[in-house]
Amino acid sequence: MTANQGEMRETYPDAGEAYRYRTEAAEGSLTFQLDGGVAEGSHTAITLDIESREAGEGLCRTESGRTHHFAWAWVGPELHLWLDGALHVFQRAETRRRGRAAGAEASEDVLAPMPGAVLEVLVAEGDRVERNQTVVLMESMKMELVITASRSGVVRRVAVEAGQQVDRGMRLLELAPESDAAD
Amino acid sequence: MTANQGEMRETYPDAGEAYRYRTEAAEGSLTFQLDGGVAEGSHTAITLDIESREAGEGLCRTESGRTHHFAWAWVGPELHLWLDGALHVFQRAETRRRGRAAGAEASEDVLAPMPGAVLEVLVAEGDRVERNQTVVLMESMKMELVITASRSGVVRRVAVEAGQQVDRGMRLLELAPESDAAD
Amino acid sequence: MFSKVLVANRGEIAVRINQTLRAMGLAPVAVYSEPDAGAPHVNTAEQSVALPGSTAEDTYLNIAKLVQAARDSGADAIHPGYGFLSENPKFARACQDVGITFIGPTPESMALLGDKLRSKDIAIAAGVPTVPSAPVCQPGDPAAAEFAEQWGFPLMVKAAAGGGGRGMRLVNRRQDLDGDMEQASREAQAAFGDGRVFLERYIANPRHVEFQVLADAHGHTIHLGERECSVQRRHQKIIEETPSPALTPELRQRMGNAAVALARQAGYVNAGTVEFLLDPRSGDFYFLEMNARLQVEHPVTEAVLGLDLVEWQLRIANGEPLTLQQADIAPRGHAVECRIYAEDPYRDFVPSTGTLLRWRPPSGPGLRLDSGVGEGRGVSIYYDPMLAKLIAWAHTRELSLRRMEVALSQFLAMGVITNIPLLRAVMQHAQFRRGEYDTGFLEWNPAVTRSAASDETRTMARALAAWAAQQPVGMDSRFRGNDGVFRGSDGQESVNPWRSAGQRRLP
Amino acid sequence: MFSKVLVANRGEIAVRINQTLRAMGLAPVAVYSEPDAGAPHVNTAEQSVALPGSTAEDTYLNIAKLVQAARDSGADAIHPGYGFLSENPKFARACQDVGITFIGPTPESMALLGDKLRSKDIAIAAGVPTVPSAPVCQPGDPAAAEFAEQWGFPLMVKAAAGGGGRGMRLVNRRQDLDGDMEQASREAQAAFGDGRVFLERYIANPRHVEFQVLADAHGHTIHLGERECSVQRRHQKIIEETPSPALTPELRQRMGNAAVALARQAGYVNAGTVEFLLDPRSGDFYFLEMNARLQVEHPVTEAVLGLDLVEWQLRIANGEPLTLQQADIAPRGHAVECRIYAEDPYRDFVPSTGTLLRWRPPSGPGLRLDSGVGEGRGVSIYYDPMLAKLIAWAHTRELSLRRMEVALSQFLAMGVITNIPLLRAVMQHAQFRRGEYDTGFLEWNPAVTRSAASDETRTMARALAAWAAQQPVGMDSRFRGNDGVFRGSDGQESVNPWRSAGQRRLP
Repeated sequence: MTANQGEMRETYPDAGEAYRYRTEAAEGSLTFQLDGGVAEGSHTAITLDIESREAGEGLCRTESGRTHHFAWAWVGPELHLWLDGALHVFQRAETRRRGRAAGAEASEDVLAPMPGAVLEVLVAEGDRVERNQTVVLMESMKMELVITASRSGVVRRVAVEAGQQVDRGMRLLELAPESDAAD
Repeated sequence: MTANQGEMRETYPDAGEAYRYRTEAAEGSLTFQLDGGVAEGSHTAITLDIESREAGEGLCRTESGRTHHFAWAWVGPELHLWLDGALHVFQRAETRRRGRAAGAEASEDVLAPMPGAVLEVLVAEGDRVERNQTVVLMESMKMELVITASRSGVVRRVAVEAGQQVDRGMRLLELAPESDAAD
Repeated sequence: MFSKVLVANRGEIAVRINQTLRAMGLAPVAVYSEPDAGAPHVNTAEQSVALPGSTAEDTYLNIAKLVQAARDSGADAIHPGYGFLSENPKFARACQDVGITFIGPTPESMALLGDKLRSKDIAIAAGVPTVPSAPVCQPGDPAAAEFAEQWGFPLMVKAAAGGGGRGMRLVNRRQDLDGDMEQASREAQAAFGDGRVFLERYIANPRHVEFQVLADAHGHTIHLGERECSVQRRHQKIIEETPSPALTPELRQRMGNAAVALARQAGYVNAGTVEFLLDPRSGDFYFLEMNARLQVEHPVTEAVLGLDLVEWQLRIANGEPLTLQQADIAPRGHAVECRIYAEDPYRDFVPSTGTLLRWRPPSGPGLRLDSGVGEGRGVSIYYDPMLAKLIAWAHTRELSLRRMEVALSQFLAMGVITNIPLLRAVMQHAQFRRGEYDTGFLEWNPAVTRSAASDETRTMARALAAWAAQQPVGMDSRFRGNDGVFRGSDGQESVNPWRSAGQRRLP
Repeated sequence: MFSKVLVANRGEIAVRINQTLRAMGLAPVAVYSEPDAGAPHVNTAEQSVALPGSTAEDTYLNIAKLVQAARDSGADAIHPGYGFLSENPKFARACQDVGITFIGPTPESMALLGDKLRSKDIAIAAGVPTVPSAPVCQPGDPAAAEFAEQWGFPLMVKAAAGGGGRGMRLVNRRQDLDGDMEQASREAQAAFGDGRVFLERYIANPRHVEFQVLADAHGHTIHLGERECSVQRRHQKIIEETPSPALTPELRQRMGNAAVALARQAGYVNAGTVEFLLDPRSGDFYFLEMNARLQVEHPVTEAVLGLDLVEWQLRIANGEPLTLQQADIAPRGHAVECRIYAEDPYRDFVPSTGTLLRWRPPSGPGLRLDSGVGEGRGVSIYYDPMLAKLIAWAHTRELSLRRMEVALSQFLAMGVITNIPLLRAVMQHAQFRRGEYDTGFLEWNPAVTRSAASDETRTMARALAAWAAQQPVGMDSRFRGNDGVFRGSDGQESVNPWRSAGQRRLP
């Protein structure tokens, strides 16, 4: 019998709050128990038989005998879990919190919400922008995307130029930290 | 431009003699040249463009523009190469020679020629056997296999028993080294 | 027949054309951009030519490079697939000019049918019903106001040179008419270099039903039945089926005859598709446009008829007579196609990029997969995010939908987000199962674009995530000898930094 | 209809049965031995039961365990697939005894048809030609000598309870007759617990042509056309096709009628196959045996008829009437099946075991894959080495063979040796292409069982091997984030002991 505990957060398909859990594993069987009331839903515990021989792929069986095919892979800090045809993405809660804490202290980035091409950058370094002001125009899959500033501040850096192809999550602009702006 | 050389041996589909080769690589292109007359065949040199992005898989193009899909994997000391639907197996010539040399000095094994079940072991440890004497009966895919000794000698060890499942290449018996037998 | 055919395309359609070419004993020549090096459409060709560049403009849309590649490789014909240059008369003409056969209609047919107004005139001349419209007009034109007066709002403003939703706008109120026309004209000018727009009556919630047509160069034209393509997201089809649950035999016959009449009127040669809007309440249908090329969804027609449309495209382009008669066209069973996109069905269909860490499509009775990707390959931002098409056939509609649903639930794709759960939800949807749907299906049923995981499934997913997070990150078995020992490239054992991911049961 | 069906099998046939069960809305229950944990036939089921043990005897052949698994899981029917217990009357009876429907014929039919002599009597009673034979006799019997006198040598000695080539011997000379009969009898006793043997005339180089039969419980029996299975290795079929190139319409009708008459005479219910030997020179055919189960090669029949044989097996077992009439059976096009074995075609078909380091089957128009394995899975010594079946359909025989050949050349399987190059060589063989072959095909054409790599191909392979040997042994991308950084199970970066195997061009 091996006991374990952890804290995770779902990020896909629905982003959820972090939850704590405990697991107990013995003889090919895993009991999972939500620990603390942080996660919604009526099912808080489950026991599964798990069999896994190939790297990243396995099969689990519930107590009623129902069989489910699953696979997993790490994509950066994300744990992608495929279960019966659907994707579920998790992060360790610590990872996410660490990322956030670091972000709050540093400058704030305006990120590309999807892959595509930059049509136009409407601001320059040093410009003062207001919350919801349009800062970049992008085109992606025949759609025009209007990228707005999430807060007021000063543009510290412009990271892209018109015509450039960008990936999802790529930094378009950097806003100076709040403290800088307040100075 | 990177030059390289080596010595290899084909083991599948046709086992061949070892051959030496030289390669020169530059700008996505590989020139291969058989070096020395050890390998048969009229084609002794070829130049290929090679593109490979996925692990273990790629595409090559001859000077005439013909495109070939290939993949490779190491299976133990064997390099398996898949090319347009057919398998070719190679070993580094050194590897093979090392294995052989070691074998000659040590005792000799009688190996299972294919996977299957041991039906009967006809000899016991310490028995003297003659060349071509039947030592083990196996069954594999509804066929009975008669395993004979490749030389005269004394059975040093019996490694399997009746009813046991064996894999290809698994040791069935060990014959004492020639020198022992001669003593 | 040709001996070597350059396929001026990429992805699943290029692979699919390669398959037919090779089965016919013709050598396919692939072209590929830099991100497509080693892609399946290159691997399945017999010869290949690299096109320098990454964007579509630099590669698959570059007429000069493509024609040069065909000449360099000795190809005597070019198949354009769909999309890219498939309906570009200049490309067809550039092929002609150097004596290379373009597999498709003449440049003249393409130009004619690519113009929404001229193609509408052809339909009218052929006696095919069209959506009532006003001629090309300027904002403020009395003809525009008159048309609006006659038909009321909402109405559509469309680009004459249009396609793909550009330069198209729904006008809801009289006071928006001039502004919307101006905006559409600007968009059309930017997109097509042609700012002409016209007004059209708006058909609310139609069904999209199209007829496949084959015509040879000797004046023989037939249709191969219909495809219903009403499940769309952002005006793009995602699910297609044949037969359409909306058609009666009588309506099928009338629409099929209309499609053939139109193709004849246009002097059309090769495979083409006549698209109609069908008003399911009145049973009225209207000509929408004719696509002068192979259609994405052609496999459902192939499945019920047992034909190879690419084979027929080649034979027709080679001047052979179409030996099929209309009476030979007897569909068997039902087929449905799902387009597998790398996009997030729960976030407004945002495209997803990444590496396909897993790509294990289902297989079995009644299933066909046309795929342009493979495990380990990257999905880039450069091209259309369609990864593959899955086609399910069965002798009844109900069984083909269920086969599709089961197959989707077994489709293991990881590394990018796909629309597979959405497709599965549509297959399970009661309205879709009853065949009662129109082009507004996704808007009427927003629940389909939300995750439907039950509490139990979520708990199971959490449990498996907790379990998986404790597993060592293993090494793939293909880099391990069969004895489980890791070896370096020299075949010698090496230290394995992770525990073996081989045989293992829960700890 | 049943609600839950236990599939008492493994590998591709269990997966294939699961697919149909799920498409029909029935829950498949898988059983599996220890080596089969997590195998595709378990993954595609809705429920599963582990059978302790590894050998077939301990698991898929263990009647008590299987019946218990069905009861424990609440299954109301059992599908036996082919092989294992599919033709075992005791198993069918054990199912009946606990009120579980056995998907197949009655135990009585099975017992009757499993006995070579009794089934021969049925054929004779139905007016179906059989190979002339002597009744069961002992070595030294005057009846044996008399029969040999009448028909000459060579002749066959066969086990009455026989099957799979056991207890079967070709007797070449008079002086061997008694010895061969004794030996066959001993083998038969050992294999079946029944030492009875009989003599039969030897038909030299026949073609193997079989007819698929469907019969419901209400007395309605039809046939679904033939399959030709003459390409065999060690008396086991490896390539099957329909229609047979050996049959004229007239012969097809006569043989089909004979198959139906025989099934009727046997009171047969469910799907079965009547096997014939066909003498291609005389056009005479002889009843060989009737297989009281689903056949490995059933997909070619499904491909040309657009039927699901497993669906019909279930409907018939459920007491439903067979609504198909003989006149409805109109094959369309041509289908060929290749059995993909883990065996070495160049070393006497020795089975090969290992881990499937790569398993990337081809897909596309006209292709169907029934597979029981997946990448990363082990191929063990415990069971039959058949990995999968590839089926190609096209509207002509020539095109279906070429589709198959192209698909085989694209079938990427590594880690075990497979027979794919042999299958490909057969598809390319002029005799096979002309349809002129018999059960001796591989013996007449030993070149097919030798590697046919050209000098140029060998040099290319050597060059690629030299190149590959210099490459680092990479890590699979699925364990790497999309940014190319290796991460441990905690998502943190970790040291990568090998260079990235990602984007790379020659050195």
